[in-house]
Amino acid sequence: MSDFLIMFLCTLGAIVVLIAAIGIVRMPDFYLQLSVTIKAAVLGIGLLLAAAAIFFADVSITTKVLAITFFLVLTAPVAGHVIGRAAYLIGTKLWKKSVLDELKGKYDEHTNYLGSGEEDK
Amino acid sequence: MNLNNYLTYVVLPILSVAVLLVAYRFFKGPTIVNRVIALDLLITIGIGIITIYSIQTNQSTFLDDGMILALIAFLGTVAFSYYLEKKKNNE
Amino acid sequence: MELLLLILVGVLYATGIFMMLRRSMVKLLIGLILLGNGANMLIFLLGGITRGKPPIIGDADKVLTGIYADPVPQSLILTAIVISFGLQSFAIVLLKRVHALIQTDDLNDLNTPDTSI
Amino acid sequence: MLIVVLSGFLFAFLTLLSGKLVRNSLSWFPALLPLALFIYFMSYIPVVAAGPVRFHYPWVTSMGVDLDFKLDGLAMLFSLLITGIGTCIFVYASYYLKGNKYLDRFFCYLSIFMAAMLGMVLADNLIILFIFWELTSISSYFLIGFNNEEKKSRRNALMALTITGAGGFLLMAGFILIGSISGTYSINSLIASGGSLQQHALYGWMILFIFAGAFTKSAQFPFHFWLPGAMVAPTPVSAYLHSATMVKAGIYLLARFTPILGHTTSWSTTLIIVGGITMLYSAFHSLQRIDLKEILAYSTIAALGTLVFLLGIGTSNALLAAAVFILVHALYKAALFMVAGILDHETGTRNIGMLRGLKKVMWPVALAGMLAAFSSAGIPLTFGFIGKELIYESTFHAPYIAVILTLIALFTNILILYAGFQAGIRPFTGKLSGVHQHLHIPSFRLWLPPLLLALLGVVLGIWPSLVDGPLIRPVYTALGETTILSPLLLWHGFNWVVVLSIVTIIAGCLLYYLFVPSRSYIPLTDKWLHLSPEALTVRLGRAFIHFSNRYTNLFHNGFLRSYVSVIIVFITCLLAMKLITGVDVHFDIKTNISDIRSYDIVIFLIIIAAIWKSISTSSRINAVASLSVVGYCICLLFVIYSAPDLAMTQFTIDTLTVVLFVLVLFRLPPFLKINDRRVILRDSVIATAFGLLIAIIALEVMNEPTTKDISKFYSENAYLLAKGKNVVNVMLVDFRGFDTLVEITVLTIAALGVYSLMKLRVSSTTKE
Amino acid sequence: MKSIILKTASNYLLPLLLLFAVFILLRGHYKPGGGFVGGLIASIAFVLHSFANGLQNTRKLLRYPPGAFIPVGLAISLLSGLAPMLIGKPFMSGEWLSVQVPIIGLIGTPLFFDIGVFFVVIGVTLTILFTISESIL
Amino acid sequence: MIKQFLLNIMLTLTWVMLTGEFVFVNFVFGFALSYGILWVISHNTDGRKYFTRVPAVIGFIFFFIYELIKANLQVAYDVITPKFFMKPGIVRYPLDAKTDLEITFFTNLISLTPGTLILDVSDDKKVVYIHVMYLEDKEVFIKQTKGGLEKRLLDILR
Amino acid sequence: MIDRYIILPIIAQMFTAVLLIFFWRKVVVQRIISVLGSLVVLVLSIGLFSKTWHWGYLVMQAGNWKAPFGITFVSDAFSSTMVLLTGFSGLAVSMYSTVGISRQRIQYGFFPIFHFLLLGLNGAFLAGDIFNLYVWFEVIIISSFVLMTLGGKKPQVEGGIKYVTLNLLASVMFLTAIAILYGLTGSLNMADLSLKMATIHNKGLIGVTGLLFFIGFGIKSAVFPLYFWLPSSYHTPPSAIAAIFGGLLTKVGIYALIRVYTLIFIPDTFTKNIFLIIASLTLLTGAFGALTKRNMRMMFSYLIVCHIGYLLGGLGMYTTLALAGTIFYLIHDIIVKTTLFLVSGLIYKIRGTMNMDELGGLYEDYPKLSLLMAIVFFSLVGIPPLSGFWPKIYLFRETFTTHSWYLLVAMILASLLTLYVIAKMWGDVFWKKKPAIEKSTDDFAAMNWRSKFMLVAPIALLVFISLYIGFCAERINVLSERIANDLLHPKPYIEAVMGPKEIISPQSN
Ligand code: NA
Ligand code: NA
Repeated sequence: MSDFLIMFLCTLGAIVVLIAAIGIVRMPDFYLQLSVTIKAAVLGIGLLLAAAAIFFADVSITTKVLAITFFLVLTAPVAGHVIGRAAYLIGTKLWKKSVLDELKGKYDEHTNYLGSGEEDK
Repeated sequence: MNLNNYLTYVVLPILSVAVLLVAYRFFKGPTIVNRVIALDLLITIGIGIITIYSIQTNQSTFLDDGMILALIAFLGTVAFSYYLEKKKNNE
Repeated sequence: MELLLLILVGVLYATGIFMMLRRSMVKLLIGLILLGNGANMLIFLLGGITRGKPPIIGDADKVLTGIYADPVPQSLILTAIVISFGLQSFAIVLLKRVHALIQTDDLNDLNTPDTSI
Repeated sequence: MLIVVLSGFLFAFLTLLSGKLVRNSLSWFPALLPLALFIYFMSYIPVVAAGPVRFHYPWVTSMGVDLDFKLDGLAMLFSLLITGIGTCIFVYASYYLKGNKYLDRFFCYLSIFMAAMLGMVLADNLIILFIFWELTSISSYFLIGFNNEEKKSRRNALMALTITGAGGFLLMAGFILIGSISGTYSINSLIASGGSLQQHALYGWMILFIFAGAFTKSAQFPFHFWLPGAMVAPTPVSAYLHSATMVKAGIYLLARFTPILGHTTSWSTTLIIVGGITMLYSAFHSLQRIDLKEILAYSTIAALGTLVFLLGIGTSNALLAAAVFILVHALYKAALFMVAGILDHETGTRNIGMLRGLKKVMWPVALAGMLAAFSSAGIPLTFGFIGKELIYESTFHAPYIAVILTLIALFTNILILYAGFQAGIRPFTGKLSGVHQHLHIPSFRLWLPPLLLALLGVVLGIWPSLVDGPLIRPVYTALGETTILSPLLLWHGFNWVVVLSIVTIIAGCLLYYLFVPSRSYIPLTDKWLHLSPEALTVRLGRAFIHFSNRYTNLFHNGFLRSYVSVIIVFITCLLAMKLITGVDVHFDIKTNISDIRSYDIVIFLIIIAAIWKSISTSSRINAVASLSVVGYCICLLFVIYSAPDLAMTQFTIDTLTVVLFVLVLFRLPPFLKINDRRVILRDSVIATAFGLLIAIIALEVMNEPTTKDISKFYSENAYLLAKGKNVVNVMLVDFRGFDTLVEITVLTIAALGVYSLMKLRVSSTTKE
Repeated sequence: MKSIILKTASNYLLPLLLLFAVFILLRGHYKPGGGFVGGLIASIAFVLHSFANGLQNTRKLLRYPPGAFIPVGLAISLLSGLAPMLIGKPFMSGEWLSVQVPIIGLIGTPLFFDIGVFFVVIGVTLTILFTISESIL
Repeated sequence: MIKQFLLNIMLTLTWVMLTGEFVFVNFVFGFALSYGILWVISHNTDGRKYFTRVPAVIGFIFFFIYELIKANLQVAYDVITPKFFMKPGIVRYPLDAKTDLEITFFTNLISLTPGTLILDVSDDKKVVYIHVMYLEDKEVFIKQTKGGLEKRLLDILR
Repeated sequence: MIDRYIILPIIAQMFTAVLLIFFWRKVVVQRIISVLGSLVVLVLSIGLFSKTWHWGYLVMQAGNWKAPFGITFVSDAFSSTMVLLTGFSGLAVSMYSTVGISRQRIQYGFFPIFHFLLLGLNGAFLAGDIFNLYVWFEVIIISSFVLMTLGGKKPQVEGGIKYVTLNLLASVMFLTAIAILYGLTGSLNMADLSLKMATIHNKGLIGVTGLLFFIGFGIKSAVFPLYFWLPSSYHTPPSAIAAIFGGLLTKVGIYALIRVYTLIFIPDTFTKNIFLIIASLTLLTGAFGALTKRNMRMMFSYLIVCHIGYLLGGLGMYTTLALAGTIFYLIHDIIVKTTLFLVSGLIYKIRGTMNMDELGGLYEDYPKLSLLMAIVFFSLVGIPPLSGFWPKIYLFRETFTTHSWYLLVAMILASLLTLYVIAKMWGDVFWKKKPAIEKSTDDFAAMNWRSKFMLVAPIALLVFISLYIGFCAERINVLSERIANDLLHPKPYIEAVMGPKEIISPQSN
């Protein structure tokens, strides 16, 4: 029984990861690629780890698995934020079919100060 | 099909394909930021591979490596972002 | 797998040397790093590779039994990795210092002490 | 005896310590040393006449180098010359260089030289002989360069040192060759093995090495030119080293080796040819000189040539003649040099065109000069006459080409006579020049020494038996001769030899009266100057330096990548040669190998692609990113192949390296865009060859079965003995903990280095 | 890098990573880990902190210059190697107390040796990285 | 004092979980260890109330997992189908969250949800800029997020 | 003979270095600690030497793990001699550095790193484990990197890049060689390796591995054509640093080469010929280079290269006497090269330049110093009976017995050119009148007597040793011959390390 559960979780996780991988290849601009990868990967890896937790069925392993997931959940969005911000700062273009860019012109050219757009009010 | 074979012939190949796709993005770029996220994703998938591998070999020890990867892969991305911002400020 | 590793070792050595033959200091460093990796992989390969059996004695056991990976090359590589980290850091900083002094990455601009008489 | 030999060194040290005293009031004091030694050696004359005296002091016994000394006839003759003439020179110099601020150093060098010379002639061990031989060269260097602030002094001292040094090293090779073949460095023992040495296949090399030493030291053509150059030294030095003693070291050496290696065709022929050429060449050159010392220098070379020539003839007669001529020449040439020195000292010139009639103002000097000149000319009643007779005797009775040899001797003797007269007679005869009217007789310390030597030349000429039995015959014996020859006599009766002597004197006198030395002759030979051995040597030296420059800069050209490629090409060739010649290369894997899984291939492909990217990208940051891909993939390999500790470490370190790079990189300029296809092709070939080679070697090593006792021990005892379960970690902190201790030391140093490299800015005024 | 998100995250990651580092250090004798990796992770924690909060703040946090860890660590390692010599064993002999402590297991000179390594690695890594960061600011 | 104590306990628990040995000695050791670490870093700990509302948290977790799966499916569908349905854009989103911790929590959760990604927070901490994959209407998006994720989050944090 | 004494010089050196870090920035304290530490290490080294002389072989198994399982330290006549010489050179340079190295450099870690370098040297000499040797080599190179670039002046870093690159290449080759050796034998203990060599089937691989070691050590010892880093860099750091580099750094490469080629790999004809050819080319290359340089220290650098040729040549001839000559030369060279660079530093202090065209007049201004320096130069040239002369007797001699004619030619030419360049330099630097180029101030004359003493005393000490080597050559020769004999008959060494039984079962512990 647990073998099937493990297989299922593994397969699911692997597919999520695969979708993320397809996403990073297919998505037309950087921001979309970033969007796709972070969460898919976290979810996918989380599933794989869950499989491992079930497989080993051991408290210390389970805590370890939880810890890894926790770290991923904590760090992945932050990583996405810093690289996304850096990308925007160095002028990485949005996809041509993008509908809106409210960040445009908000960064100070020299200090990278980011305004909230409420300074005028 | 037992678990071991399933992992070997189904799950790991899927992950391998994923890795290859991400690697394709890494090498294609086109810009450094694309590469950085591809790198980040590579490492993340690496954690997945290690996880499966630890199940396959029944060695929970390898999960420790996964833990380290999860913890500090982040630093690489931060460092690259730091570089990009600094470089932009310097130009 | 040994064959692939063998090719990898050869490629690492070859590309390491190739990069050392470039004019840029950064490339030189990259070359040194590749070479270092090559040497580590060589130790790893020649020490004999074993899949999925780390040299860690199980919770219930007192000795390693059956097939297990040779711990010696691992310990050697570990030492070598850490040492190269120290050396590489120094080399990177040296590169930085050279650049600060001479404003160049071009090794061709660094031959005054050699050619003076 | 050891004290006798070393006394000069101790004395040299003493003179340095008491520098001020020696410079001022006690300048005569150093002369006591040679005098005392002279008396000491005199006391040994009766003993030595009976047979050689040997002394033994252990030194570097394990090398076969002991301080062995042998006082035989040859050594005695030279010792007496060294100390006797030394006494004269010391006295002479004490006045000649009066007031010189470096007088103490001068005596220091001179004492060292004397000691070295003594040691050399007394040595009974080849290596000891060589040690003293080199010391004479070195002290000579310091004495030639005594006026060190003059460029010419320095240049000529260097020239002399280089020529004699070159000979010295070859001589050393020769000595060692002889020593290694005969199994001993003892000269005394060598005499017994002389025959076997002469039969040895390397005999030619032995005498070649010996000749190289002898010819350079004794200024034989074509190595003679350093000797005229050495005349820049103060005259006492010229008189002592460069006429009477040091230049005879080569003669001494040849004489010493005559009983060991001599009497063969190659020995004799070489000596006769070299000696003969030297005689003619230098005698002819002495005609063209107007500088007193230069004339004397060339006549010295001629005399040295004569000695070599005589040793080459090698008959009993010739050896006796050589023994006598060594003494004759030393006496008159030292005197002549000292006379020339006095003239220089008093008048300020050595140009013989400007020195006339000086006997009116300095008659004792004139007397010394004339007597010495007579001796050199071989005028009857002088010792020189006896010497000359013996020379003709030996050429005349030479076993082959006697006529030619005699003619050479005749021609040389005529010119030696001419040179002696130019130096010893011309300045004193004729009308005294106005500028020299005010001159007076100089201090006796200047004129007494040459006068004594010149007088001795006459005394011995009249009573040759004074030296014949006690001194000359032991030399003759030491040269290995046993034939009993008639004693030295002033008059042997009228024969062809006497005719030759008369011809020599008449022709020489005619030459002296008819041929007025002048600068105008110099252009005659100037045409050939560029072909002279000196000019050729200088040009060779220049060419050599030019070549050295080209060579040095060819390899050490400042381009790091050229260094790297030379090294890699070298490694590749070396290993390839060894592989091809010595290794059974099989291109298959014989041992068990693990299978390949899908992820293996994927990781492998990605690593290869990342490596390719890191070398081909034109962006530094891309290269760094690719490099980290390589690193992370290697981590995965480490995990897959059971090295979790390694994977952890590699991963953290890779990340830190990225951080480091990133911190450093962003201010660097972009990569240079250099795409010289040929360069890239060449480098690729070099790199590929190297990589391939390493891979092949690795492949062969993999095929080699190994026992793993050591890792087995670790695995079995990590827990039981070292109380750890992670064997790698147990190795790191316990089994091989010392490595780790050293390794953290490396890290520490790296950190300190990074810190100081980034922070330390040495102020520009700081020297070191 | 000025980013509130990064800053906040890193402030919480710092103790977590340090804890993790010590964990990795202490269990090294039984499972993968040890002084090196432990030290490296600890330094990564501080490096991350310095990226987010600026170098000065990290320095303030550390109180002592990172270089100070080096001689301390070296001394610990050296002394733990020397200690067995006091009881007549050769340099670097492993000497263990018989008390068993959880996680750490036995306490012995190799453990202290590894702790020395841990400190040296922290000191070295931080010295290198901080020195470089300072020079480029 | 209290918040530090709590943090300390939390770290101790983490330690025990990490090590997987629920023994008294280990608790003591973990406590001492985290005490040491907190002592080292005590300069920068922001003062903060530490209330946990267990039911809110559980509810929030389920809400979040639901959002996660929903959005993931949406994105996955878009990724694997040949045609793109995306309408991406960067939205300026005014924040209710005030403290750094609130902002960080919020942004992380936003980013974890597929289809949205935080690019940056303005320096005056008043707005965040969010990259949105399916941006039909800006105002609708802001309203949905405010009422959903941000409100629930602030409920449990405040 | 198992003896823990071996470790003491290493520990003392390390202790000194760590203590010095604790006193970071305290210049005066650092000076005192350094000199005292060097003194202590010297005393311990003398003790080690005399113990080793008495017992023959001292062995220490670190961590009490029996060879080949732990890390072994071995002191035989060779290594203890090297440690002793390091002790002398170390003390001299340490004393000299108290005055000769600027305050700023001391504040930024000169002394600790200097002692780490000495530590590395001592460790390398005593290591009985090939990987441990590698690690010690890394200590040596990293500390030499730091010392080389300490101060970061332009020529220093320019030379440093080459120094670092090529030395790193050398370490990679060394590591490669170790990898292959481990792959072949599964062992790292040098004595054990010596035994394991017999079990290798593909004998050619032994030669290949040996050559890899040769390349690694050859780069370090600066033999042709692997020498480039040396003339690129040795003239750039302060003289005290150059002194320890010149005296010991290239020599440790030669030491290791001799060690592996007598203990592990016995050179075949091919290898010997390679050594001989390379030795000859090294002699000539160094001599030619020295001929072209007008900067004193650059000239000295090339002379280092040149004289390495004698050492390699002696190894290439591979007879007892040739090795004895090599060892004798090594002993001489360490002392003299150290002194040489200290002397150059003193001259630099006096005149402020190393360019021979701008130097001059030392003979007149400093007659006593000139005498002292003259002894150094004479020893270097090998003027008999000073130290450099004696080993040449054996080296020349063995060219005859082994028919290595081209080596003889090279040795003679190199000797002659050394004589020439040194005499020329003597003329230019000492005899020539001081050129009227102003700007240079005489730092030396301005010093107080204590500073002068600290500069001159170490030179005098080393000169004294050099004179001792020359005049008491018998002792040195007996030592050299014993070392050569030990090296060519490694069985006692192996037995001392492995215990008398040659085959050790892993369970025996
Ligand atoms: Na190790
Ligand atoms: Na999202």
